[in-house]
Amino acid sequence: MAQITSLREAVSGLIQDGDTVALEGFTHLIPHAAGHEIVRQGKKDLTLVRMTPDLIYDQLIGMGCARKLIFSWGGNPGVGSLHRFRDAVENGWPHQLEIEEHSHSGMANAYVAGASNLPFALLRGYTGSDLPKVNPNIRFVECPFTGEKLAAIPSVRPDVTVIHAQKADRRGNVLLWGILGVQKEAVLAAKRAIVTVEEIVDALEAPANSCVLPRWAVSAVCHVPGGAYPSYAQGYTERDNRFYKAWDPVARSREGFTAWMERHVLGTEDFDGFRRVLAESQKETA
Amino acid sequence: MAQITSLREAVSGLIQDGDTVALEGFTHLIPHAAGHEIVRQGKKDLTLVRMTPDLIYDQLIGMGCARKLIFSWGGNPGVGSLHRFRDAVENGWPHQLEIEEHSHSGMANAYVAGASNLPFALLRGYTGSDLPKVNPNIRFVECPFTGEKLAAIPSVRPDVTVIHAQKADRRGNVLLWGILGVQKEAVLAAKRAIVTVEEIVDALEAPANSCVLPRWAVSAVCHVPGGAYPSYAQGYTERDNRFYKAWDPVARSREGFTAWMERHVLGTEDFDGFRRVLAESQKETA
Amino acid sequence: MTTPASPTLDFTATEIMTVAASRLLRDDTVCFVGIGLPSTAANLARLTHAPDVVLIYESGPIGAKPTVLPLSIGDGELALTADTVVSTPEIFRYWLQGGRIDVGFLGAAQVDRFANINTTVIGAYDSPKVRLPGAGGAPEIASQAKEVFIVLKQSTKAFVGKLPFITSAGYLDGGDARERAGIPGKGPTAVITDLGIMTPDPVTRELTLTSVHPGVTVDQVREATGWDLKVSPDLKTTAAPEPQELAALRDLQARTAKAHGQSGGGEG
Amino acid sequence: MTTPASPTLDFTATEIMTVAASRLLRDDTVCFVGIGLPSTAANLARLTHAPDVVLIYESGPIGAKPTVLPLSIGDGELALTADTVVSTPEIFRYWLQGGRIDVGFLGAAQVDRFANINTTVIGAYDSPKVRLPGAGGAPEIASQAKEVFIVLKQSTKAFVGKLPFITSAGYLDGGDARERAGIPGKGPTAVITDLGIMTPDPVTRELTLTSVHPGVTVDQVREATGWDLKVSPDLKTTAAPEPQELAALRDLQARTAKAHGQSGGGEG
Repeated sequence: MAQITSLREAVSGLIQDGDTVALEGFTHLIPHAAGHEIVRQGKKDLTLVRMTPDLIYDQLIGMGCARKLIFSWGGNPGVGSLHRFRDAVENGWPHQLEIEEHSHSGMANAYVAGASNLPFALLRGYTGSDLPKVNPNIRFVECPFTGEKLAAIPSVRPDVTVIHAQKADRRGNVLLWGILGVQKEAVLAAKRAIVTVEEIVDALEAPANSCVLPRWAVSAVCHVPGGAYPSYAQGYTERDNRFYKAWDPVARSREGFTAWMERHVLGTEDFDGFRRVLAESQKETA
Repeated sequence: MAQITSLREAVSGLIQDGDTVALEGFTHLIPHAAGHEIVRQGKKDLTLVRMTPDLIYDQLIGMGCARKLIFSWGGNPGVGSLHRFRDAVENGWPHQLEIEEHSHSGMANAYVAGASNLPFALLRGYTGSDLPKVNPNIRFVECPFTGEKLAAIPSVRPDVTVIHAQKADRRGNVLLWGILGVQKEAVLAAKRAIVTVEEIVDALEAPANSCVLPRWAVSAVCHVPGGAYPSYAQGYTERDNRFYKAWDPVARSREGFTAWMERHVLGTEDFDGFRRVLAESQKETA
Repeated sequence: MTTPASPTLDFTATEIMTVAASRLLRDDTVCFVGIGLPSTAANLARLTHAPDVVLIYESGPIGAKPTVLPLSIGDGELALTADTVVSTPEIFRYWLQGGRIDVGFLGAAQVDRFANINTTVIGAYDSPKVRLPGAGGAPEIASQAKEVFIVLKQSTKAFVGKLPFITSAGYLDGGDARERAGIPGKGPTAVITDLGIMTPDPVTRELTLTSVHPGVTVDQVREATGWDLKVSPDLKTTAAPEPQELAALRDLQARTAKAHGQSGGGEG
Repeated sequence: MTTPASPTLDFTATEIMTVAASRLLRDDTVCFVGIGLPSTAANLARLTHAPDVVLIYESGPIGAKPTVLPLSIGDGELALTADTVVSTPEIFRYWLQGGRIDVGFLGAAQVDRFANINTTVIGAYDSPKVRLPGAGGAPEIASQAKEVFIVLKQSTKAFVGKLPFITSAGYLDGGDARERAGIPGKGPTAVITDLGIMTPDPVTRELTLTSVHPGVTVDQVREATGWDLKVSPDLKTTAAPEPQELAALRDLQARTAKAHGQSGGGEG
């Protein structure tokens, strides 16, 4: 049953070192504030799951929070590489990072299977790709009716899923809309779920058949307006494309990255603090 | 690509004798007008698929259109038995009816698998039930990761799916809302799809993330206001509960049923005609 | 309306069955509701002691709060009052199979001494004496809800020693047969009838009469049961419906009758 | 802006690549669009000769009609202009795997002579020289769309004789290898670059240069290719962009730059 609480409390109470954690959001609604809070609290040995580990995971990986990454596309969308992710994979900095690599279809199906309490996902996939050669978790099963060979991959069942959404009501029911990605499945596949929201309202006023996560399917709801920044929340904020471009030089060097994280994340109390310091540093470079 | 056409043309052009046909709608949006048109055109040897073969399939079975029925719950909701369905199964009238029987979960998963172009559906199901003893299409597979035993049933892949929806636009894009049942999956699992609608509008004005079937996923759109009667279309019509109750005595005897179908369905040109004659016969019995 | 449970009582046998069933639902419970008696009992709970019970119907509504009882599993009232309406596959896949249902609330045509349910056929499957509607959602509700309540009227036709067909699993052959079959949920923890309440013996899992409704004798219950019904040494008498329970139930049924021209629903 | 394809021409190499790619999309085609160059080309087609092309993005929008180019695969503009937005699992399960996509429009880091795609690593998988972003949606788009167009700039780094890693299948080892592997879609029917267009030989399935862009020589294309590129005996010269094509493309990019402060997107 959802508790309405601070993000600090939610991360500290619900995410343990060693957990499997999925922070989801497909370009839209990426829970950046929660990612920062995980960094601030120095969580360790996490198995991070995410279809598109973009800046949010570049930061978590570069800060040494991750032991393993399960993913399907790791880049800075529209810009290029994730330098911290690459440094971890290519050079083992700050430490070795185990990777389990899938296609988007595989990951999406694995979340669906997790939400459905199935041990594996069944799909037509990976045919002709070298991915099954490097990922022993891509196997093949036979249809008991036609004999066809189909791909099978383990379900994703995170200990904790974290998402950002537009609205919650005062009881903790959550509404999101627009580009939904795999968030509903990621929440329902997880043992615990943290949702940061743009606003908390008296009544959701959800249209028919919209994406609602009832309060009893969520562990914590945290009011963090703008908490997807530099990603966006449709109807509330715009994507800051400049930030994505500016991230590229920041993350290129270990020193530059570390200094940036120390000033903007470790040196701030919360996401509001981060936004204030970021505004200052953006003024400096402008 | 959707053609906007008459229901008569759609049924005559798209449904062939011997086809596997799913008319779906979960209490809400049952395509009764289309069912009548199938009866009027004397379609034969159909494999009828439907989770809840209620009055619409009682009529098709009693009129001899069906060779086989794939289903999970066959009753008159809130009233009792489907007498024509029972007479076919218990006594082979008007001829033998082959049945393939599932649970709702099985059927729902089989539609999902069909829409996903998978040969079979994977679910946790049927455990402890006698259904697998009487349905050879319920089998079990092993998880290649955990060794767990899971149920497997063949996908539903109809030749034609028929549904009723609230709205289409002039290009044939379809919008439905409220209780959605398995209609989207049933349409996407099928080779061809017929949609009857309450109204055809200039613009759908679909809310974010609503259930839209794009025109290129639909074969024919037919304007049949009230075409779900005695079922309903939320926002347009109300369910006629009296009709469901009145059906029970009509369908109890072969003679009563046949006379009713001859007068109300075979003796009418189309669904408007049916509604007119029904109003007359209701006045007589009132 | 059925006949009064006893000439001296001011409630009917159906009313106490419904009230007794509703009392088992606790607040904040997530309940997968069958249409008919289960739906009446679950909504009564919501309108009395369990305002935050979450009602899920297999047609798709999650968190339905109907003001009148639905006559069908897909009444518009369920959609209009729900927190959200999802597809039927999603209900079965993410919410039921996903392990998020606390209580499955089922009706039945027949039950046996181990609370297995038949809703398929009377007689042989291939040449049935009576073809019943079939499984519906029950096999997976019975196996995957964390626990199950069954509500039906008691008679020797309904309470039979051996079922012609097990549609939905209770405790199978009793003992640990259910666990051995790998069925996850706890199974039926109560069968509520118009005469009393039966609960499974903790070891044998055989249904045992643990409560009789006011004005009902143990012999009456045994006579309405198709096997030699065990009776708990600790037999209770069900508390009579409180005035506010009865008032809420009758209001609900009056509203329903006014809206629909009949009182609320049978199977399905 | 890249350099002009030739000093005497009034369009750039990127522009003719985009225009040539866009021309391959026919009206009413259902197209699964990758971000970056494929998205630019697909939207140009929609704004010129194929107003009813249906654009599907893996983030969920179906029938997107953006007025400015998306910089990310999940831009709000895609959602706001779409016929509907579904979940990402639904995109991959019902629409792509369901067999409803006519054309998959992909970018790539590297392709080989049989139009296989690498977007995973340069070097060994376990100790990569360059770790690329990875598969994304491409393996299943490449196998399940009815046909595939690949658009990327031509260079010996990108067009390599043997890929270090096959992320997404083209024709595998050529000939009928793709069919033998049980891959349903027809595969890549065109690779469009800034220099020309390559299509698979009908028998060997080896990419063959079938068109060079105006001002480009065959030798230039061969020099930019990491294997001994076959040239069609029937080699064409790509028609230069029509003024209305160029105008539409430049308008689109100007609107995009104004809205986003940059022109439209790279991979991702």
